[in-house]
Amino acid sequence: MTTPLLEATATIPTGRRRPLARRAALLGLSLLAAFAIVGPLLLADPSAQDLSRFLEAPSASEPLGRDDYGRSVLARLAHATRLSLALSALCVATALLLGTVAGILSAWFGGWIDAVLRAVSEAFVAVPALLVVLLVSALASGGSLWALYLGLALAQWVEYFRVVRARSGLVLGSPAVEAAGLLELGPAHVVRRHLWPDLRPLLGTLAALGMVTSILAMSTLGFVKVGLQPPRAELGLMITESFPFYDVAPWMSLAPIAVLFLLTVCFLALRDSKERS
Amino acid sequence: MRSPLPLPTAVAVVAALLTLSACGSGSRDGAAAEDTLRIAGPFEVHSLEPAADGEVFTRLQVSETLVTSDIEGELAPGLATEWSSSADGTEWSFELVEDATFHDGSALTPDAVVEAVERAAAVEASPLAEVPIEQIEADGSSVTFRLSRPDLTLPAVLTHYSTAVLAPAAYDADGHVTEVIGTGPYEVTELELPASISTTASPEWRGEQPAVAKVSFQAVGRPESRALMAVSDQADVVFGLEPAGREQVEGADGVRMESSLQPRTILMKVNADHPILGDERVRRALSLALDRESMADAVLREEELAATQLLPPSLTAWHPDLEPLTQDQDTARDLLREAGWSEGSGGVLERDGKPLALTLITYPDRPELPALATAIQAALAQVGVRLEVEVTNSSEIPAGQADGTLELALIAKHFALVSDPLVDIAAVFAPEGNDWGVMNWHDDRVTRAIDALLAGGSESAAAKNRETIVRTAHEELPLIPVAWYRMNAAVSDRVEGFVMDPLETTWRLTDLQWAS
Amino acid sequence: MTPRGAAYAGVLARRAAQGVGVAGLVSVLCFLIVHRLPGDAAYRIAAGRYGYDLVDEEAAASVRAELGLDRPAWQQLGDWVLDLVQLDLGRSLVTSRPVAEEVGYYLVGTLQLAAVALVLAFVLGAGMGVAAARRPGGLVDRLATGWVASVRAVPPFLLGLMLVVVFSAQLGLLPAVGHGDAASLVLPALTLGPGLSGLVARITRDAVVEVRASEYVQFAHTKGLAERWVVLRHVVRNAAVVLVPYLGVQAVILIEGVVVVESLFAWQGLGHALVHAVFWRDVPVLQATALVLALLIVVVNTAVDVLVLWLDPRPRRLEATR
Amino acid sequence: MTDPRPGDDLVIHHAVVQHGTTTLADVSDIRLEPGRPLTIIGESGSGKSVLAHAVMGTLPPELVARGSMTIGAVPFDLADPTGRRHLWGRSLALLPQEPALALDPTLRVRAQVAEGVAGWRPRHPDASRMADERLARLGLTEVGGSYPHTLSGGMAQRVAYAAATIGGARILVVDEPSKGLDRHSLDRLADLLSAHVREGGLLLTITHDLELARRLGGDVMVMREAAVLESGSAERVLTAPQHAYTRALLAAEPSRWDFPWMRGVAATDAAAEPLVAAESITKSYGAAPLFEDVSLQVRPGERWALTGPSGAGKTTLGNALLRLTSVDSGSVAHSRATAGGRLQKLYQDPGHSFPRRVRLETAMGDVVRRHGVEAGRVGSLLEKVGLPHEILRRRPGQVSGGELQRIAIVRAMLPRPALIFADEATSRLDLATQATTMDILMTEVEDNGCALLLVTHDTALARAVTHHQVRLGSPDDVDIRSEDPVAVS
Repeated sequence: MTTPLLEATATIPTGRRRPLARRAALLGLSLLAAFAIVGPLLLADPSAQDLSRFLEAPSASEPLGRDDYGRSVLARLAHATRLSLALSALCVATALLLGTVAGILSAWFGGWIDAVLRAVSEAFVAVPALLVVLLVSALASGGSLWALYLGLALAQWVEYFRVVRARSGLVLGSPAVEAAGLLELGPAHVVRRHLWPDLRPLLGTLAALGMVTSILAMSTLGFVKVGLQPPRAELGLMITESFPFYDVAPWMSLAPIAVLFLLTVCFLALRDSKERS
Repeated sequence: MRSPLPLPTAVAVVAALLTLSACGSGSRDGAAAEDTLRIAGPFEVHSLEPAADGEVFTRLQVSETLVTSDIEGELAPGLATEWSSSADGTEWSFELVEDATFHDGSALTPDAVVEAVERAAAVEASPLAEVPIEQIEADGSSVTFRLSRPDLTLPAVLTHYSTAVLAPAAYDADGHVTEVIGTGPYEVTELELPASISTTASPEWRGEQPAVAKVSFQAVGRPESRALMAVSDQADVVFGLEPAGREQVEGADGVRMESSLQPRTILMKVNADHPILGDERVRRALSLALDRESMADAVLREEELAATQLLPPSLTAWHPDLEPLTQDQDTARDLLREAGWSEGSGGVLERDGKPLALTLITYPDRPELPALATAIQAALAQVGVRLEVEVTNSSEIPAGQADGTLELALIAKHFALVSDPLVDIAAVFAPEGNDWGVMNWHDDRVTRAIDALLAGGSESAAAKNRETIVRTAHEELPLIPVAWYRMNAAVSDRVEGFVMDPLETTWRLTDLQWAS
Repeated sequence: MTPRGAAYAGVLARRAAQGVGVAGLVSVLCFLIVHRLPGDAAYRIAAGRYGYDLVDEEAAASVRAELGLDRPAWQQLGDWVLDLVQLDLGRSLVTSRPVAEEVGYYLVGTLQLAAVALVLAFVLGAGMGVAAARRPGGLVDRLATGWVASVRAVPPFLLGLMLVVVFSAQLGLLPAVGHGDAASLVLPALTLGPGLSGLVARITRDAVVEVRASEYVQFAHTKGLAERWVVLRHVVRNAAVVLVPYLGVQAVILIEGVVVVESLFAWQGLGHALVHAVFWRDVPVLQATALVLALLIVVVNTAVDVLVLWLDPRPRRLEATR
Repeated sequence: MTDPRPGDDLVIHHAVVQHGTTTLADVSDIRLEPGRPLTIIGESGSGKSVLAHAVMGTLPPELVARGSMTIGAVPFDLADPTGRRHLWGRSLALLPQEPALALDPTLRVRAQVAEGVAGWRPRHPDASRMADERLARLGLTEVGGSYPHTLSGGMAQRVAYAAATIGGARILVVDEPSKGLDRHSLDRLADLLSAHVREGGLLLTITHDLELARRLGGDVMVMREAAVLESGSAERVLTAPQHAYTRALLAAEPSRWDFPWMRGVAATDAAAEPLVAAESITKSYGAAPLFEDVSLQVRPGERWALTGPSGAGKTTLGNALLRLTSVDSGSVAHSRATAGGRLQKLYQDPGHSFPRRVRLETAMGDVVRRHGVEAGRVGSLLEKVGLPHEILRRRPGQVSGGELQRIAIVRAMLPRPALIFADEATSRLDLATQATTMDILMTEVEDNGCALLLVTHDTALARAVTHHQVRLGSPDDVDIRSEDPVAVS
């Protein structure tokens, strides 16, 4: 009930916050990040093969067993997690920066700047993201991470642009900014006190979702074997490579699946708790 | 307002849809179980042209070539019952089989053969383009080829699928094939490019009607999917399984693995003019670094496939007694040191401050190749060689050869595209190099031996020449053999009489019987 | 013209302009990028035509000569645009078949799969959303929230693999791969549908909660209107105003998402065509596929705009729905 | 269950509404008779709306009602909201507040009215005809095929009235009908409601608008903090109130104001350079002109009001005068005296005029720094408007509307403005709060010799505060007149 009928009760908090879910998500992400940072330093070379020990079952020295080339699944997992986290963070950061700056420019200046940026974004919207990623990664063949990074970032910036532009338009058109104009407080004030505080939580939510999207997109590209080259360890690639062995060596499949699921669920929980608070 | 579809209705629609599809599957499988042989293979069919994706139609026994090969790889009559050459080997005559009829009911005429063969000769990718043909003539019931110089390999070349004979009605005005009208025991009933073909026994077939009357072929790209089809009875014959899939099949009931050694070798093609690889010692070191048995065991799941020399033992004539290629990392390191490479940073050898880094190109069309490349990468790292593996389109290999940028390529080279390996070996060791053979390497002994073989001669001289070729290649390693190749198929117990043709000229569907 | 008629015309004109613009952009971009791609196109095309290990220098040379690949890029682009204006998409460089025929075939495959998956997602998602909205914060709502998060966290290919393992390998109920018959459509659709249903459920739930709490629904109740008419006349329609644009977005995601599923299930669709065309440098097919994909997105967005306009007569600043 | 018969009374024996442990309404023995309307007045939060919804059975689920009422001889348990559902539309009807929100934006007006017909189902044979007749009787012949967004506030109110009463309900509960309506529309509504009573209907009206209560007559009940303070005939309660709160409420009506700043005669200097000079300005919204060819000059110290019904373009005109919005033709000139942030604006919703997620002191700090406000001025101004300094530690959402508007006044005063534009600045406040806030604003205006531009739909307020009024009706009907405030009072 949104009517003023409840004016009297408006001060009584109704929505439940979820600090528990948020804390669990943060804990999970910190653990994964620690694994991704420390793991590659401590563990064996992820591409070191020991062909005589292929598909070795988990043991005390190799807690996750070995894959079909006798490589350490744990070491590969650590590298894959690091790659997923780092590359996704980079893609999200780039897309966020690009989209936010363009969105604010568009909303602030309007006119031809807005028209041009909007036209570009509309074109990007209608060009399938898949095509962008495919073409860009084909453009830089040889499995360079740059292509993957560029492709994913390019496919995502529009999202930030549209949201930021719409939101900034609302904020900049608000009485608060009009009042700031009448008080001649200047653009720095508008950005610091109006735009940024308003956009920050929104961007946080979007970035958490963007991480999920990027991680999933990377693993999916790994699955269709676009963008990455062996022996690079990547979660999607690991899942795909391990699939034929799902019945003889389930540890190979379960480990990357668990990490992938944990990563996305933690980011989603973080997003949800942000939205609710 | 007209209210949108109410939820219950929508639920009902989808439920109905799903049920319908389930029923559909039931009926289809039921029909299939009765009389259709279901084949699944990795390669898609994008074109009906014999020179492009023609092999699938010869394998399905829809179209036929003048000459074919038997299970031993020896030449056998196809559309031609017999053939002979003039004394100087420049004029070949092929006598056509009687009463052969195209699936559209028209009779096979020498003119139709000439038309088809001329089309093949015009396509650069066909081996026939290499044959020095001056003229092809229809002559009563035979076809005569006139050559500008003698070529003993012509009958073998005519086993190639690009020379398959289609009816004149198969072509449109521009010469594109619109329909595959062949002379084989099966005719195409349904065709959905790129993935599925259905055939049925043709009433026009001149021979005995085959026991298996209906055949369907489906192209399935992912090897793990194919393995699933094999074990869950969704296909009767499945080609191209990965080791993991083979294990699944071996562990499953009602389906078995069939295999035969193919005249194919997985090998590293080397740019012999490369500043690093031009040194024979480096090539030998690379070869010595490889633990072929373990690689074959881990990747191909069969230790015996580790290549001990260039050509597999199944090509008896081309498999002389040679010192087998083995792993010896110490010798490999010594050789590299001799060649001027010394310890560098990060475990990679260096010479004049430059690391020993090489790039290996391979392609994903055969799933073993990227896997073996990964294994090679790891093995070379152990002797201090940094190998970048680039999995890309196979055409990068000839392109890299053309512009000289190629360093190493891991390829699976078939040595009997036509039934006589000599044709391919002559091409592979051509002194000017070959896109799927040597690069910037030639040896006069080898060239002479090949010329002598092509010119014909006594069998003892030929055996000597063959050994010269193989031995020289074995010592100088312009091509570094890695593994031989076993072609395999998962075959359902519903089917009996399955025979694996190592040359894959046909799938010999006419020999199959339904298990009683 | 009535104001609403004008509004429809405006939407169509705007979208048509966008379609033309996007078509031009996509064609030129594809062309330029393909021309900048590493590797010699003639070799790639020859490999596509004659088999991956039969391509050689002579074959590439003959392809180059036949297709005029040695002409300047602008000439090739110009030819293509000229043909396009005459609605001729040309012939595939690899298969020599008419592009329109090939792309049309793949388009049908994609649309079949997308339509079934979308219906599935809608039924599953909307049903769950409506159920969750009955008692916000209740058990069903929390279960639905869990579902939304789970399906968002699992990439489609993983879901597909799991479905294949269960239904095809273990139970043997459904074919793992295939194209063309209804049975082979089930697993791909089941792979795509649930993933999309998450967002649909979430949007539906929020929209229905919001609409149910609205004063016009409250007023409809106190007017004495029976509950089911309140739901059908007011709740469904107003929730649809919120939901339809998201369904549009879903359809667009779906069209893109099918590539993975196509690969997994050997389903013949546009994604499949796209990957092959890039791999083989089949420029006409690539351009046509990209064009079709882009126009499909424009068409979906147009449909969404028109539908929203029909559902909701209020004037608004028309933003693109995605 | 038997349905109530015509002529029955409605008696609320006892009614308690609670949210958790907070009691929102607690009343007993309220009688509603045919022919005698009952109006409950009081400030927001007094529990009057909650009571109305408790009677209807439309309380949100988080509110719990207890008690009983009878309609004629039929008893109803207030704790059971479903027990009265079958009465809705046929015996018991609610005219909701904000009719613009109560009409489904996606349906045509006729369909929404027709839905109220008893036993409506799709393709009901008579519903559409009955709806058209009903609309015609309310003077709304043309609007049947229109969508709600095309209606004015008054028209939407009458459509909602048609939809609520077409089912034949005798008991009509009217919830805050004055929201967003100008006097004229409110008068028309009052006529409709009176007609309903004359025809033997029962009427329960919830309002904070004393003028409406006066016009409806009958009985009046004053509520505050969940309880009834006094009740009696409208005539008595509204002219001779007994309770101090009622007296304060009545005194808060602008027409009864008596503040020191009202006494000064308009200090206009016709020779002074105008702060703002508009020269035949015109502005359209889409194809419909808002105002045309308006010329206006505001000189230092002058107090101007822009009045008119909602949607007449008065805020747009105000914004045009401040050059916050562009005009289609004509020009607006500002004098040098207005430079440097000396034109200030107060907003209808002060919550929207501060940065939402920033502490008030941070936002104020920026103004202090920018305008070099001397130390202590913020503190002394806050003291003058009766707010503690600590209130600035909060964010805008944590401060009540009345307090926030006072903080907005403080902020507007910091640059020592030459002109303040108050855009419906008190229209969302209770009468008492409105009086306090206006007093604070006008005291500052008076002390600083500042000019005032007041936009309001309340003509009484305009007359109480300003010397010059511009009335915007239809675009060709702009009526500018100056009144001598002394002469008026």
